[in-house]
Amino acid sequence: MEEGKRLTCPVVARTQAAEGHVELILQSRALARAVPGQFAHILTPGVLRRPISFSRIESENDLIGLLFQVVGSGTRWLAERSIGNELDVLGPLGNGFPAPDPMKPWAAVGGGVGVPPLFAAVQKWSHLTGDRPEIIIGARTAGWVVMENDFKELGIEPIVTTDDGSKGQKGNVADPLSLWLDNHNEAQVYACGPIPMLQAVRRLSAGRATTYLALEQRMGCGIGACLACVVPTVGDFGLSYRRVCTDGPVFRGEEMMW
Amino acid sequence: MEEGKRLTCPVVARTQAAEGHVELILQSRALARAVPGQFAHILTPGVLRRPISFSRIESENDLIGLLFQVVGSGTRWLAERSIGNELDVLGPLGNGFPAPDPMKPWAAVGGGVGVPPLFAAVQKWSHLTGDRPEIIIGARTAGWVVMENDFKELGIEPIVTTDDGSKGQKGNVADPLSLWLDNHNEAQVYACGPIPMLQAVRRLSAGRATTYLALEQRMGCGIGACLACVVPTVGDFGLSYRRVCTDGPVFRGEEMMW
Amino acid sequence: MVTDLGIELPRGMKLSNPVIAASGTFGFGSEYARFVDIGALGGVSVKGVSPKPWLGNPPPRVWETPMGLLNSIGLQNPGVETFIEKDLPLLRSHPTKIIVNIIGHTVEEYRQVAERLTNQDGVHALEVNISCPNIKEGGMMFGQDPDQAFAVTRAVRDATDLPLLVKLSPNVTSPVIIAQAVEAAGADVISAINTVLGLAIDIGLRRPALGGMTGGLSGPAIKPLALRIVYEIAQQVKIPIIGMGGIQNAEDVVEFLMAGASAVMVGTITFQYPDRMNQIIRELPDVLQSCGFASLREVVGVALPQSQKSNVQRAGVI
Amino acid sequence: MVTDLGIELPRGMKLSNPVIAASGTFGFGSEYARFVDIGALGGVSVKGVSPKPWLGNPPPRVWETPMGLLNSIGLQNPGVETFIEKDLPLLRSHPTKIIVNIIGHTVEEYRQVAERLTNQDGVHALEVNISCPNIKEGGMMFGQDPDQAFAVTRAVRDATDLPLLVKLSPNVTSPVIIAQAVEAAGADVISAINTVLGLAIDIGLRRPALGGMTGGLSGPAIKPLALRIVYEIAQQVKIPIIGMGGIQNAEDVVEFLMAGASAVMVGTITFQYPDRMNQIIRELPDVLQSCGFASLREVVGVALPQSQKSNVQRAGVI
Ligand SMILES: Cc1cc2nc3c(=O)[nH]c(=O)nc-3n(C[C@H](O)[C@H](O)[C@H](O)COP(=O)(O)OP(=O)(O)OC[C@H]3O[C@@H](n4cnc5c(N)ncnc54)[C@H](O)[C@@H]3O)c2cc1C
Ligand SMILES: Cc1cc2nc3c(=O)[nH]c(=O)nc-3n(C[C@H](O)[C@H](O)[C@H](O)COP(=O)(O)OP(=O)(O)OC[C@H]3O[C@@H](n4cnc5c(N)ncnc54)[C@H](O)[C@@H]3O)c2cc1C
Ligand SMILES: Cc1cc2nc3c(=O)[nH]c(=O)nc-3n(C[C@H](O)[C@H](O)[C@H](O)COP(=O)(O)O)c2cc1C
Ligand SMILES: Cc1cc2nc3c(=O)[nH]c(=O)nc-3n(C[C@H](O)[C@H](O)[C@H](O)COP(=O)(O)O)c2cc1C
Ligand code: FES
Ligand code: FES
Repeated sequence: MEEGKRLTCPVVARTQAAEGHVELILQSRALARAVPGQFAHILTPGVLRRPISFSRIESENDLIGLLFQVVGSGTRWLAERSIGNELDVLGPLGNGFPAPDPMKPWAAVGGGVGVPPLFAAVQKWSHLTGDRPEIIIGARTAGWVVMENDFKELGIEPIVTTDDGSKGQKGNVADPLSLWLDNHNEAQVYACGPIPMLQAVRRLSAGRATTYLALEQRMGCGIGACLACVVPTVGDFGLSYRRVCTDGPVFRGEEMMW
Repeated sequence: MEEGKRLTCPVVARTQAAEGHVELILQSRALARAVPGQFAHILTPGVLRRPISFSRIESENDLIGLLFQVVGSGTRWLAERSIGNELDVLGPLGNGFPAPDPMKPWAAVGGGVGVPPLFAAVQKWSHLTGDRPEIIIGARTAGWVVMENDFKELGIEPIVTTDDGSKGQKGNVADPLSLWLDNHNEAQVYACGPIPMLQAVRRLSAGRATTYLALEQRMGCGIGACLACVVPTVGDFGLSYRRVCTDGPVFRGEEMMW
Repeated sequence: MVTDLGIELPRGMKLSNPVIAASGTFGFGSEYARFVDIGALGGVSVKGVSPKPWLGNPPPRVWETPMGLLNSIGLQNPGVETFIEKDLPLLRSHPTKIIVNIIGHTVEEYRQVAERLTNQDGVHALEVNISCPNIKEGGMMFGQDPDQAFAVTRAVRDATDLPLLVKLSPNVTSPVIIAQAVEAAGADVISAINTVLGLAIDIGLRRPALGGMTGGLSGPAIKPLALRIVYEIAQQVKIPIIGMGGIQNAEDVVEFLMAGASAVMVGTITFQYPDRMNQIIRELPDVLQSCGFASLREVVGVALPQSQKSNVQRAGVI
Repeated sequence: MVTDLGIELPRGMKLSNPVIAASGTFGFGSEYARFVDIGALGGVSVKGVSPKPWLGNPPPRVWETPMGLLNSIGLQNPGVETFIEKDLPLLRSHPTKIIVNIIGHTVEEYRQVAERLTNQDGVHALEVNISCPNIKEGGMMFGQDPDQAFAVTRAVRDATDLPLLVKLSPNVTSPVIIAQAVEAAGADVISAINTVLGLAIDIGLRRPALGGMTGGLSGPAIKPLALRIVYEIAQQVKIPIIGMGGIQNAEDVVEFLMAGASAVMVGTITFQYPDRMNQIIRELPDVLQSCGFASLREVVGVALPQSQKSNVQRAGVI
């Protein structure tokens, strides 16, 4: 995997990805060699950098995407960047998803801003697998569904769920995933989203599919030095806290202790 | 004197007044009713507002000037404002200079960014006095002399001094002031600048002229509530700390206890 | 929607809302009258008042730090007689609660000024300042030792039947021990916190930036420290707490309430935004609403460890 | 022009310059190797190490505050044996001074880990952490009481002849009393300060934001508090002080030196700007020059009250 560096990357495009969601496209040769699931740790005016996953990775033209929801001061500042502004980025960081096993059925399940890293994975690997991957994307409400069209442009029709039923199936991603798992054996499930969603994915997949979960945690350094970004995992002697920034963000479902 | 208010004032012009010195012209009916020597307390990104005197007051067209040296974060931010930006200002604040006695000789002595409030005074009152006022302006070096041309445009040739002799007389404002005082009786001297300069003005004028000194002090509220901005003055029972923001900025020389 | 922001503190002290101007940042009230709707505030705590006039510390008296403000005013004030004669009449014309912050060099001075202010028309409560870091004798000294904190509080308690706030210093190993001492001595309310003892160096002048050398740090920088102290005290005393330190907006107020404060004071931000307290009061109902609360009462202490919440609810006469 | 930034601390510990990476913010050193020129640093203080592995506190472990950072790591570490086996070899490949920050639940644990690290190739000094606010037993407890601070320091002193730094807590009424206790117990250097005990509330979740509830505040917000403590201690102890808390740039370093510190540590800012320490070291000569100093030695303690300067000069083996 590419070793992260400190980079200065120009913004070359900016789109309103959904209500309160922005996607910035950065030009960077180094970042464009990232693996889906890796992230950038971005300097914003606060005391800490902000971690954002790559929403797309186009190594042919040295472009990557950052798709984020505006939730606080850092993402608000990021959303105000425009073409020509430069971002100070550490990246690519962390361990991304493994390439899917081409012989096994593959599903990608994303909730909210968990969708972007899955799109990057599907964009990179969907041609590898015999069947196209099953894509299930959930959001709170219709206005917050992201990257649906990007999947369509890859020729894949995602299943969309919304909590309030304003788009796609009413409910969350668990129902369609459960259905899919019933019909696929020895499957592999890639997921990213809120913890309760990931817990559901793990529970549903247990004994039926290998799960790779991309986690979030509040970070300090982003590079493994401060032990801020830990999540509870199963260690040799019980609970063991491991770092999202360098041991993850992608963990296997059975590694998690929740 | 005009009661200060909280105002939002657009920047209508910006000029590079000297090396590292900027003058902003704001449009504001309320500020343009200020008395020379009063100041504006300006919101900048820091925790405190920044006090700046009015460098010119043009009540006919509702314009005032703020001429400042870039010395830190607040003035740097102010220097980056451009036409159309708005400033959040409390003002006009403080007690300005009294109108000069038209019957008495008048000198205005300014050092560095002490010059602007004196220009505002001369601009307003120079036609009142029989003789034109004597203007003495000092600076560290030639590049930092401010408002010389503004005085010339009023038809007054200022005496310029610089510490390094790079412009005008080498030395400080004390020598020309001393000379002038030797030739004028019952004079009135208006001064603004660094403390050592004001002390020299007071010493030279003692017994010969009435002095009005415009002082600076680090401020909190700017409106008399916090007692931050005090200077040592002669009180009924000895030392008494009085507020630059509301008891000043203009004090009579003999009021000071230094 | 929370429509009633009113709270009731001990001895029948009713505030229209929980937002009070912090002592020393709001003068004697009238200075800010043309910038602020004083009548809409929950209360005003005036600048510290002593029996005789105090000179205060040499300037400079303020210095900006990262998201903070160091001050070394040294409690310059005209003395209680001038306050009663000149400032109180102006102040009491506003329909708000007036809390007089009191200060002395000795226990006896605290007692004197408390006595003098009792039964003055317009004085609704006293706030005993045992935590000013900017004076050599008195002030913080009393707030750093539980026995002395007890002694001052008891002396003032004996001198007045006004609601008694005691304002604590953060510059101690255990704020809880001081809080318990003043509770035992008869304080009705704890104000927490006063400023944090700090220093800045003017590297150009090669000396401390403030005339008084060290100073008191206020502003957003100290908010986490202030919240921690409120949270600790709320678990160990039964009387209500007025929280303060770095409040900038209605969300910050909610943090203090959740940590166990029944009301708040707002100081340094007023220098930047004179009308911010009014704005906070206007926005508080919406913020409470968006956090899912139906009344102010429910919020107080909700972030405390489970077993402690009842304490606050008992205390919370709100 | 100041060209020599070298300083010498007691027991012959020579640093190429006074800028050291602060414990806990720089891991075991090698994590930052590709972002920082580690060899150019005055030293590196590694993450706190205990005799056995520690689990640390539940997440979330960090929270941003106005110009500050709250953390509740809880000293997760792999234990001294793994440190010696895995981390030390990588770290000692860099030509800098390695300071190992040590921690224990009991005096005996501090002694054990100190003993184990003595005579390890590449360990140049120990920093006794008696000030971590994030663990229930040990840590700050020892740093809040002069007798316990003395006991820990003495036990470690007896176990090692390495240069001994003792890191103090700001969360005390009198840092001077603790400083004097550790000086009397044989500390060679005082590190001041560790983080300030603080709290934040996640108002959406209605609970403390950190998994460990309270946390330690670092970053620019605490600089005035840190400077005040250095300034107080420098007037009352003779051993050198390494100052820290909120340093962002070379000017901040000069403030600490003027307040009486002989060297500094830099922590939180590294998260934003990994190479900021390198930049500070490059810029320090110019800043000293522009303040009119010809050597580092002249700067130390220059802002202290006149009578105290000699103390520091005596202490300042720089
Ligand atoms: C590996 C990783 C990948 C991520 N990828 C994306 C993405 O692709 N798109 C996206 O919208 N969001 C993503 N997030 C979440 C994103 O980091 C936060 O939304 C963002 O940091 C919020 O910053 P803020 O200043 O706007 O919010 P504030 O609440 O003001 O931030 C305050 C502090 O909390 C931290 N923080 C707040 N929310 C989170 C969170 N959910 N996870 C981690 N730290 C948080 C911030 O980084 C900051 O330090 C990712 C997080 C991680 C750890
Ligand atoms: C009544 C009055 C009128 C003034 N008029 C002018 C003017 O017309 N032109 C001009 O260039 N300057 C003037 N000054 C000085 C001006 O206020 C400061 O230069 C400015 O505040 C510096 O801010 P900063 O953020 O750039 O500097 P910083 O050093 O970063 O400021 C830090 C803090 O110190 C305060 N401060 C720094 N220097 C001074 C100072 N000399 N006086 C008061 N506070 C200071 C700042 O306001 C701020 O609170 C005046 C000051 C006063 C009190
Ligand atoms: C300039 C200034 C003067 C102060 N004077 C007093 C005072 O006289 N009495 C007092 O109890 N507190 C005084 N304080 C402390 C404040 O009341 C308050 O406790 C502190 O500033 C924290 O709140 P803040 O961060 O909102 O300002 C003063 C604070 C400042 C900034
Ligand atoms: C995430 C984090 C972890 C820390 N861990 C330790 C530690 O293990 N041992 C220690 O003595 N100090 C530790 N500290 C305190 C720092 O070493 C330093 O004293 C403090 O952060 C102040 O400096 P700063 O403001 O430059 O960060 C830690 C600080 C942070 C932010
Ligand atoms: S963020 Fe520092 S170890 Fe992960
Ligand atoms: S600045 Fe507050 S009284 Fe003058």
